[in-house]
Amino acid sequence: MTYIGIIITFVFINNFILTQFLGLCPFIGVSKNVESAVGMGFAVTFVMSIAALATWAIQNFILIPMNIEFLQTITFILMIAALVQFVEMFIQKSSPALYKALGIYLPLITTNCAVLGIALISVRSNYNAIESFVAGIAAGLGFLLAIVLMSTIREKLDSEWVPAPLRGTPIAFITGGLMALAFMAFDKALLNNLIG
Amino acid sequence: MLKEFTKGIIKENPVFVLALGLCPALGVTSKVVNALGMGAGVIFVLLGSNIFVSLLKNFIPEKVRIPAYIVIIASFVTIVEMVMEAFIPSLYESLGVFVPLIVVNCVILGRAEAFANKNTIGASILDAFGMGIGFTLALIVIAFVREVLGAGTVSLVPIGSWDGVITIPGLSTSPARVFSLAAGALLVMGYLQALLKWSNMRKTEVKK
Amino acid sequence: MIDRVIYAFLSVGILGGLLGLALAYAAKIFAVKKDARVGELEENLPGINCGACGYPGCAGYAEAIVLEDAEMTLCSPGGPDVAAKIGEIMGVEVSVSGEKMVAQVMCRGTRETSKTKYEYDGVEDCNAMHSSFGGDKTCPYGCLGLGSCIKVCPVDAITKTDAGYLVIDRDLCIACGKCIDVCPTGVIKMIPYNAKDIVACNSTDKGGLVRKYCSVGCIGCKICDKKSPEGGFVIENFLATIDYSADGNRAEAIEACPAKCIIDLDAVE
Amino acid sequence: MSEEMKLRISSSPQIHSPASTAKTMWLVVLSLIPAGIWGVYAFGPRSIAVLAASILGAVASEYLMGLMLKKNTLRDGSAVLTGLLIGYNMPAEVPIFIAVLASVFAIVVVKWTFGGLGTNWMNPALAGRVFVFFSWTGGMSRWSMPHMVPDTVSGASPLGFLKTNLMNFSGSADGPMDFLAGQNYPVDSYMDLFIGRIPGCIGEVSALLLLIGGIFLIIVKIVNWEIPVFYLGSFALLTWIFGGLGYGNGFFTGDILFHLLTGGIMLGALFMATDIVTSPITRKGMIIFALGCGFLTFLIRFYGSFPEGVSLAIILMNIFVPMINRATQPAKFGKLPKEKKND
Amino acid sequence: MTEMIKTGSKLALICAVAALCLGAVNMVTEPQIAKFRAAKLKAALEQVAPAGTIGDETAADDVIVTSYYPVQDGTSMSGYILNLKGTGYGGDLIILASFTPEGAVIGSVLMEHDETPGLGKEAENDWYMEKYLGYSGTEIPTSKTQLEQADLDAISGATITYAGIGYALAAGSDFTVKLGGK
Repeated sequence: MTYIGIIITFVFINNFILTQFLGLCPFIGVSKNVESAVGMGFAVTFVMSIAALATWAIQNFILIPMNIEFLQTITFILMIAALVQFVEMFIQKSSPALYKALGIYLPLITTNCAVLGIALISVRSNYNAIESFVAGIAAGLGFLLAIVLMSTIREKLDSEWVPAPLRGTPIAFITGGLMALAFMAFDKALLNNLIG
Repeated sequence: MLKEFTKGIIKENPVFVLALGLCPALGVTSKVVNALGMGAGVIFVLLGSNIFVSLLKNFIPEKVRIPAYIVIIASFVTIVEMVMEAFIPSLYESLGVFVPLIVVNCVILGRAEAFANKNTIGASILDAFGMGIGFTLALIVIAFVREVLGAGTVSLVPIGSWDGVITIPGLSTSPARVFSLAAGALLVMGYLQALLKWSNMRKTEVKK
Repeated sequence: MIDRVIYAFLSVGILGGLLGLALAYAAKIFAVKKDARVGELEENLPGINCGACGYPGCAGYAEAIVLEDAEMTLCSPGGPDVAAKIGEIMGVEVSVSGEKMVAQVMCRGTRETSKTKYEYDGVEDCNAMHSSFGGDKTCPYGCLGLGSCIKVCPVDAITKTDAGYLVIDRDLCIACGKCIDVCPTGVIKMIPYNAKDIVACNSTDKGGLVRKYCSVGCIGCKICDKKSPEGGFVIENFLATIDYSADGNRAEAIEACPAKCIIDLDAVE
Repeated sequence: MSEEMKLRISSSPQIHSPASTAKTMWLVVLSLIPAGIWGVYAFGPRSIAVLAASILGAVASEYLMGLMLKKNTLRDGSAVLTGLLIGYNMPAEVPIFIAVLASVFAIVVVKWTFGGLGTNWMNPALAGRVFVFFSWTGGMSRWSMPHMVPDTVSGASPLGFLKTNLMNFSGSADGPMDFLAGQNYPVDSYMDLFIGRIPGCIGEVSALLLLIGGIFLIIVKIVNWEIPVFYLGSFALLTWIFGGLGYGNGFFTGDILFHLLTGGIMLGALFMATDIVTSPITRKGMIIFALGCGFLTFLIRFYGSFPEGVSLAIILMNIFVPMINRATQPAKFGKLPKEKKND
Repeated sequence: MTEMIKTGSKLALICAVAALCLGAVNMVTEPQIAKFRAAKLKAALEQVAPAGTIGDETAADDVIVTSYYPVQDGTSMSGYILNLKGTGYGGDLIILASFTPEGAVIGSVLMEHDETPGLGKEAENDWYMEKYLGYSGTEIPTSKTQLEQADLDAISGATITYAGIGYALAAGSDFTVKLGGK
């Protein structure tokens, strides 16, 4: 599969949030305003691309040669947790400005299932190193797209008369649901017809 | 003491109130039986990780706290995964990618962080049960609504010759399929949350 | 079979060890001297991230106090207790004005009691309406009643009564000031939490004019001051206000006010 | 007091149209009626039942929601319009319950959940249609031929027929018309398409009458010309460039006329994409929005798995509207709070 | 320095012990999982197989056919079972199908898929697959228009899945014919 195919797949067709239910907690939690949504989106994209690469290395250099694939979950998540913490410390030291913009979202990413999700999906799809990396970036961009769109809609809704019981997270979910309904336009067949 | 147990079920319900663990709450809830399986898995993992974290809270160094917790959680998840695949393969197939993702279920890490590493084993066990049951109940409610609307069936655990599926006449022939898909899951979740919020609002109004 | 268990033991153990070492090492070389006081401050701030202090959330405010010498009394939801605590942590005596303040809408005029200039048919938003000739009410100072403040209130303290005017629940209000910022007519004011009575009018027009457009507006007749001299009524620009440092009984003034715009808050709620 | 006539004023975010909401809505309904009459004439009395069911469903939901939230909004006509548009987007053979549920979903979930007219961000009628399309795809794909077409092949709309048959087509054809003729599909001329002698949804088949209604709305300044023109224009351009590829022909051979006259694109571009509430507020924003709709309609119709694409394209672009507004808003709106602090 | 080593070794210890436990559990569950998988494959093979004994799996060099099993009835070839990978609406369709040496479909089972519940997912059922049986080569239906009205209603809306299975089976049929009676 070409890189373009991978990108279209993860940004539109298998958008992590709108079709795969991965990364919903930050999607609902950090989409109240556009600035933080953008920050979170880029932070996730960054971590996902590195994580996809790192876990690919673990899978191919450790787990497969030793025939211990059953340790996939534990090694992947260990790697991701350490990576997130490492990235956080590194950015904090090297670029305080970037840290201010992204930093507060970084700890949230450890428990973002989207990161582990992309690692597992890349492995299951037998991607090579570069494909994994591209898939990580693409899935991150898909997350970025969804969360930024969501935040623009929520900012609009902030100035509207949403009935009281629905205000806050309920309306965010319903908004997400309608977005997902529209995103059903993108499917595997579309990709096949475009590239196939 | 009992409070640690009951708070997770309604007042601090992890899914509806704390909005944690949303991915599995929506991902696996197209069938009630999946919700039951996922709930059981989460209770087991939550129990195991809460016990170990509260036991090891003084042993684990601060700098590697998160990696250490997550390794403990991941071990329990892997055990669940392997046992499920070996002994309940049909359930394993329908839960699919979501079993390993129990690892990143924020409910579990959240409880380890916020509760187990500050409390005794006893309290942690109660907390795990309460949160786990609250999580499972929430999943069952979501799954029930989604399955009835989206497939016109209610699938429970198969017993003996009965396959465990209750078919609702009329609905099952032309169900609103959207509810079994991603869009419907998000909609159902939103309305259920709003319902809970509405009933809470009414309660406080009555008190006034 | 057993060899795989050994592989597992060794590889994951080594991986964990390496990562642990790396993290410990990284923590050392990347160590940023973080003032311990920031964390301590964060713990003592209310944590509702309302933004009333003007900084991005409680964490941002905590950092600003330590690094940028921000004012220590900016946290209005926390009130004097938190300010005192902040002072304690920073080792400075903080003088606080003392009283907890809450917001209140200084108008009880509805479409029934106040004349309107035109029929509004637009978005239900006070600022949108205000941009067309200052709102549909002839009174330019009153509450427009479309509830933009209700929408911005982070704690749902503002409600619209069945009669059509807005009230703020003082027990819920956290004094974040967002409603005051959003209100186009400036009819929402801060009053002390303990304030029992308000003059529910914001109009500084002359009495005769006020009487023409609103039946519950203050006309500046000074009867209140005469009836309850200890009530702290101050009449300026044809509008009575209450100086809450005076604590006299205002029952007689409430009784005597011709427009009935002096409101006993406890009686209303 | 009350007998004195008062000036009606609407505030700035509704700069599209100075007329009052109710008048706008009823005028749109009026301009839609000719196309509907053609639909009823073409597909017979059953289409009346479908239209009635969808309108009643919408009005009843609007009434109940109004009761719950204490707002009486029946007279503004928006519910009738939503119901009518939903009915127009249904095949005449659709099971009645589908038409009703589409309206209920549109009014309850898409509109009132967000607070009623003016607060929804997605076009209710289209979202309702998409909801039932994905829920009951079978029921939503039951077409019948207009009664004046002698041939009684039941089955597909022209676009649906193309979609299913072009996939395993190995011969060559000049374009869609030639292809349909080759497969014995009973459409002879562009005139059939233009007048509406083809199977399709009740209100979408008569391109002619829709066009008349749409031009009327543009003349009375209820809809701006930018959205329909740029929508249809970008779609036509893309169709012309890439539309011929599926028939084994080269670039720049697409059949623009065929694709503009079939499916719901006329209805969509003139009446749905132009919805005041869910389209951008600035001229620049509208153009971006319309170009997006054109591109997505093209993408879904030619490469997606659905024969149509109009409704999905428009609701997809609805998602982007707040972002487009944000990017194209005149500074005045964005800076409102700051200005206020000064005075 | 000692602090660092202490931290590292503590994490190492936790990880190693966790891995050890997992290894132990894996020793118990793995044979069970393998047994189940083999049983599932066997059941599927038996469901589609023509009369005869099923031979060993052979990898195939084909886009759609991933591997095949020859089926021998006594001395004559009674057919082949093919592992097919078609493209459906939601992703790959893994199909196990058997053919006569002449290329006609004998049996077919959808093993793995990602199709929409209620639409393409119906292909899991036997009645769905029956619509392909007995055909060979280009006769295998790939479009709804090749079906009777009654059948059409049953699969309505799942055009892509239907065509996906059809094309995969057609490719399988060609492949079998190429293998011939070998």
